[in-house]
Amino acid sequence: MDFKLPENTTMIADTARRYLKDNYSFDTYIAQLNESNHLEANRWQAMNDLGWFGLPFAESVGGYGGSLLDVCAIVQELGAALCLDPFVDLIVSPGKLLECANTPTSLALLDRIIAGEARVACGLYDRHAGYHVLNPSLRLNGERLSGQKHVVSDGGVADTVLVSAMSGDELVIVALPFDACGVERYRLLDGSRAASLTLDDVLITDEMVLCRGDAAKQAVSAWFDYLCALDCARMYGACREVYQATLEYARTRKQFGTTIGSFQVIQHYLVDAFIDLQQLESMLLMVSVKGESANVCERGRATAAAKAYYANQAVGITQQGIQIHGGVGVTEELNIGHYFRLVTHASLSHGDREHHMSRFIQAGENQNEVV
Amino acid sequence: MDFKLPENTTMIADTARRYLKDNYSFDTYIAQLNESNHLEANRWQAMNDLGWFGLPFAESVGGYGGSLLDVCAIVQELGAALCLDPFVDLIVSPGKLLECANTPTSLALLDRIIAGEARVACGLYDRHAGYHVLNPSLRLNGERLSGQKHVVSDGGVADTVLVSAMSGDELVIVALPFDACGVERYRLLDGSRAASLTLDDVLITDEMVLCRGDAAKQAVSAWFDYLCALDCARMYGACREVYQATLEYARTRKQFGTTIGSFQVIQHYLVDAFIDLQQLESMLLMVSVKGESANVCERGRATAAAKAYYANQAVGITQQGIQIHGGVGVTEELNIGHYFRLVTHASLSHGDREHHMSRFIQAGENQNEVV
Amino acid sequence: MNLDFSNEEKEFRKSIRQWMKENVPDDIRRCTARGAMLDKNMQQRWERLLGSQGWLTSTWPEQFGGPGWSATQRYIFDQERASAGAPPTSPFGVAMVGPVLYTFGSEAQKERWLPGIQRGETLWCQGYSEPNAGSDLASLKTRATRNGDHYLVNGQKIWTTQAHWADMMFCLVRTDSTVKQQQGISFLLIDMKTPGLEVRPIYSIDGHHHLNEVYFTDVKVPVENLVGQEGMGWTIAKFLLTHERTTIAGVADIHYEINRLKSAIDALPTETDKQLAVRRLAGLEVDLMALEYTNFRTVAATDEGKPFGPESSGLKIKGTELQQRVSQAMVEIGGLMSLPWDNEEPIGEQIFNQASRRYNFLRACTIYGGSNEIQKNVLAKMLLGL
Amino acid sequence: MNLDFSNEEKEFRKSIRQWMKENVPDDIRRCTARGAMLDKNMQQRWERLLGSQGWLTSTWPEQFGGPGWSATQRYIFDQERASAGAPPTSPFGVAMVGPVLYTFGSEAQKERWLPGIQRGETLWCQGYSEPNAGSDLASLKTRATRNGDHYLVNGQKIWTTQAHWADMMFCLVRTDSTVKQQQGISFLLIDMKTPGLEVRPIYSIDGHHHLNEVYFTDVKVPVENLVGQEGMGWTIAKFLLTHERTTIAGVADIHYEINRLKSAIDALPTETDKQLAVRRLAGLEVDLMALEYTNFRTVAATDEGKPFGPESSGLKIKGTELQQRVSQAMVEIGGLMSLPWDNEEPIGEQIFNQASRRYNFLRACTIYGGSNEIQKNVLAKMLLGL
Repeated sequence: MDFKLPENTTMIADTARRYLKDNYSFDTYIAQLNESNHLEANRWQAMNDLGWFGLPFAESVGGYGGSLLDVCAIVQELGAALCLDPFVDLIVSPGKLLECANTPTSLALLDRIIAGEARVACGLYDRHAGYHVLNPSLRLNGERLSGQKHVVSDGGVADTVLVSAMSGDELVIVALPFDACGVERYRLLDGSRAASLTLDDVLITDEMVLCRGDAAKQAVSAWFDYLCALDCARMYGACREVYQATLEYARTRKQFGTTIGSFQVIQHYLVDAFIDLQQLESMLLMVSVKGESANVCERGRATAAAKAYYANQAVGITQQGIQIHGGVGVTEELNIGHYFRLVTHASLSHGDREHHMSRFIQAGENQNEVV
Repeated sequence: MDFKLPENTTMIADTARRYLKDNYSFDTYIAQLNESNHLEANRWQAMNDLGWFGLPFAESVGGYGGSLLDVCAIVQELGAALCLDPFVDLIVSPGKLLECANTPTSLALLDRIIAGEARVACGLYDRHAGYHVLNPSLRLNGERLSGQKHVVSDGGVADTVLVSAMSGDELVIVALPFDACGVERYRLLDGSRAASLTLDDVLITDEMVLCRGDAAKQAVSAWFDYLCALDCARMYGACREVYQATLEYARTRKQFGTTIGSFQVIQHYLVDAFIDLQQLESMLLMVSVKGESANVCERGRATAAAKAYYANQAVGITQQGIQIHGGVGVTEELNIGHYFRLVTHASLSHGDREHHMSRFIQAGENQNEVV
Repeated sequence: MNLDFSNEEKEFRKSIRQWMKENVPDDIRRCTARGAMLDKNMQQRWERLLGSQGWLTSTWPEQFGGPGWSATQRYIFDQERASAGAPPTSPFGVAMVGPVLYTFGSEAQKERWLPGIQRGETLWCQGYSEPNAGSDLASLKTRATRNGDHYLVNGQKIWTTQAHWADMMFCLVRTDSTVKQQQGISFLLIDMKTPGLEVRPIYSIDGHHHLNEVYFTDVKVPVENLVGQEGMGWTIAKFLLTHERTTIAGVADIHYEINRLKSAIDALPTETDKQLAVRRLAGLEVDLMALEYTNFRTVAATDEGKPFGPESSGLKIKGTELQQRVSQAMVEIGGLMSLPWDNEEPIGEQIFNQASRRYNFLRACTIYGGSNEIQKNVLAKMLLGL
Repeated sequence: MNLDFSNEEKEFRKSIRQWMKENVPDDIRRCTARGAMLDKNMQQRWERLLGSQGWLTSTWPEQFGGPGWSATQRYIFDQERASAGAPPTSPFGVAMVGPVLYTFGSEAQKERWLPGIQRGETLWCQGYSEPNAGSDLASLKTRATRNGDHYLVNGQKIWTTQAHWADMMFCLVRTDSTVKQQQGISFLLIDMKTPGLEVRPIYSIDGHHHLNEVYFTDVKVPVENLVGQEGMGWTIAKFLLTHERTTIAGVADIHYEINRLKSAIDALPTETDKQLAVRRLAGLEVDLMALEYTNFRTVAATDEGKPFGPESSGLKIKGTELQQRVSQAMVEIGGLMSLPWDNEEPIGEQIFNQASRRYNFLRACTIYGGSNEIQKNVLAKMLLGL
């Protein structure tokens, strides 16, 4: 076994960290929070220049063949910086779905994403289906698509959306223009921009259907696992910062004539956070590798375990971070509360703890059958 | 509302505490642990003299009309003293079942229990049915009774046992001699004596059947709730002692040149225990009243809540008590570990946490229907 | 031993329930049911409505305008208030400065200030915390210098809830820096409109404006606004900390929250989702029951005239933890439905739409009014006799 | 980045697995599967068997008789050992006094003592704790007075695991009470059969005899049994505390326990009981996975020659907590089946029959070897740079 990051990944991580340090401060974040358009032209171009747009995708489909580990390295830094640039929402998420769908139409659209030309979002969730992404409530009846999609993360700017729907018993993935739907845009818990879409007998032509049946299921399932791993990376980046900031605060904040870090209860909190952070890092490394495993069962088990674990421990670290910071921790002025929102958000997007515990149990049962 | 114990109950509690203080030390307990007969003639007679044998039962059936609250007061002190005298196992438990069965035969046997003449145990559990006492695995086919009963608490001395069985779809309660069964006697986790019974086509005459059908169900259900409340009382007595002993230990035990009670982490543990103990007391008062409520749904909800709560918090207090005591806490020489075993035992007898959570949910649903 | 309310208390409950049914304004009821925050107008309308009944100051002795209710009645009132979907009232006037005034204030001060509180007309805020005096309150630095018939106040307060709504602030200030920390503190009443007093908002992580910084630059406060003597500030602050509060555990509002959550479970996608949610809720309900019966005991003890012990800190600790756990459960059970932050139309159940804001807001409840860690330190001293 | 074992490591695993299959004695395997404690005979047979393969001292450098395994190989060995139902080996000789001897001992000491440990022939125990020196080890009082060619040892040790089995004890004694506490401590090897040495049993709350008190009355210990110099005892003790242990988290044995528990779920009464147990177990498995991958990382780091950091304390804390949680789950899932204590015939699944004893036994694992609270204190110092 070898837990050293490949040199290339380390370079990607370092570059991301440096880029964000130089170009994205807490003030940038606060300003971006209030924008309805989260695609900031200069940084977007810079990310393109850094090669991030092609990184997540195989060379065979026009990407640069980066691993999930590489993408996690970037997403971790985006989380650490609280950065709201829609790299995951407009590049990785739709791109992965298109790559997994792997049809001429889908790959053509992926090309345009990699080139930085297309603004595509994924609409795989609706509140009726919840996290059960293989059973969306959107219905394709003949050529007509009807129903709703919720929490479509799009940075406030997507013009195309990939939606999942049931056509009879069959799952289908369809690409359609945003403006074919009724759109309500809003902010999410983590500050990112999203939309609810209402489709009312929207006409769907054959070329808009990217794939269907088992192919669609497999694509959505691989996409889901991939995105779960990215959630963990994002949470890890946030937790790392919360831990560091809290440790620093405990070292310097004075109350009762001494630093609060001299109180044993605070010390033990910090030790618990340190240990938990280590374990979170271990789970991130694990899921960064297994989250794109060819063994579907292993992949599902890994992402389920990681997301379930993060939903407990990562949330716990940020809650304690707030508690130790006291009053200032619950204000918008300090980053701690924003990390808490980010982590809460990421712990709920793509499946909450209970959902992933159910998946973990299922994966264990299947494995017993298979192996 | 009024949470003052009635004067009578206070008197009963004081008497029990004084009696046990004078007659039952930790050494007595250690000696009794190793006896196979837990019925010590002098103390048994004394308990009879104190009126405990008749206390739990209504005056109409020859008892002294004590409330569940009164019996809880005694059981709490028995728990606090770690006393293994089978007052609950040979008096309260069989007597309550007989009282609830409320037939001439059952009341005649109850008379003999109150008079201190009969040694009757309850065999309502077997490991196949687990805690589902309305569905025992013992079968009555015609006149023949077959199957097993486990964890029949009898102080090592019962000669008669009340067992539950299914006769077709009907629950029946049968009184039969111990020696009609294959008997294996052993100690339980809390140090008390019990037996497994194997019945192999045992002949059951009509007069041995105490009651059947709905009457049997109602009797077992009332018995079960009553015993759940006593479990809580016993655990409370134990936790009270653990808390006091731990507080005293923290005040006096020196390490690193100071008392361990001067460490903030120990202080917060103790505060948590103090607060939890208060809530445990509240739940005990609640269940001591509602555990014999005429409203079956309220009664079940109360005992389910109390047992579920105790399974978390009472166990937690004793675990922490051990941890703070350190090495000496895990030895047989100190009482703390014995309290831990007692509390673990009582948290599992008559339903563990999960079983009672399920009952609590069910009671809530029924209530919504009924009220 | 009796766990039921008396017939008189049941009658009282019935009458309050009826009144709530008829009088809680619809917009306020809807706002609470959504889990949203009341604005100043709603909050004040509600408090004035209670004031008009004489119920706002239900904890006050009759001689100062209380309705003469027992602790049990106050408890019942609070239950009915919460289950009718009406908000809790602001504590600063009614529960804090009011009791200080009728205990330590001069006749003139009582006459001047108590009626406004009683009628819900004067809004108060609390000037305690300072940037470098959070948990360590005694180290506060805002100073008041006597200058003829007034004090000149200079310094800064922080975390001042509702300072932007308030007419008046009660404030701890340092009047003497030559004596021991605690002895140099005094208790002043300050008009929020006094020149030199500036209120700056602090936004909380629920996105709302509850808190403020308050800056004092040569703020003139008449000497008749000093409560008690100079140097008595710490005594008054301690009095307030131990002052009886039968509703400190928040039981009534936690009940309301759990019931809201229960009513939304049917909106979850699958049977499994529903079952898991029901089981989680049941765990919270059991813990609430333990808190509730402990609370009942303190209420009953109060009615017997027994002084409050450390139980009251215990209620605060357990109550705030439970509030946080319930709000976390609501967000997590809501799942996707909890993610939108500022949408007009909730996706799914109304209650999940504000759940994450409430969850954020409630992170503060284990911090303010003395963090739970500080509460435990204090309790430990009492228990261990240090 | 590679989470798989190399082909060589897989081969190694295969060969160990095969060996375990063929060589773990049936009675020992059955004993472990029941969750029961091994007696001295079984424990020693097992250790000698490993010794005969040269595997008992797998952590030792080759020059002192180790098999030359990498940390990964040792980890794999431990996994295979546990999943074959074989017990862990006693740490006192192999993991404690052995490394002390080959690091600090004289040539004569190495020659005399290492072979017996290596072959599993000499059983050791650890004489550290004293009645008034538990967590505060440096305050120990047992003293050794130089008297010609020997020391006279007087005093008392406590919590001495396996003293009643042991041939030898390594012991911290005070040789100088005029200097700073830590500086007056020396490290002695004591033959358990020396006159004046008395072992008294302490029974643990699992009902078994693991621990002892050891009394010393003018016990003569030859000066050649002093390791290092007089006053070096504390240095040696600290060396041992940070000494590498790739299996400190207990991952392999926790896996074994969880698998045992899984296999027993079918014995539960109802479908609901089973589902709830499965869900509880899954939670433990997820936590174990986090521990396991953290452990993997330290193993990989060891093989790269990187020194252990505070991670090792973290593994101990999380590992012991998880062991306790798993054992508690086993008892609670067993329910009724866990209640019998000393019955011959288990009621239901074998594993539940010993579960409550194991649960009791494991309460000690967050206490011994420096309680988790002490571990956290030490970690805090490192983290906070105090």
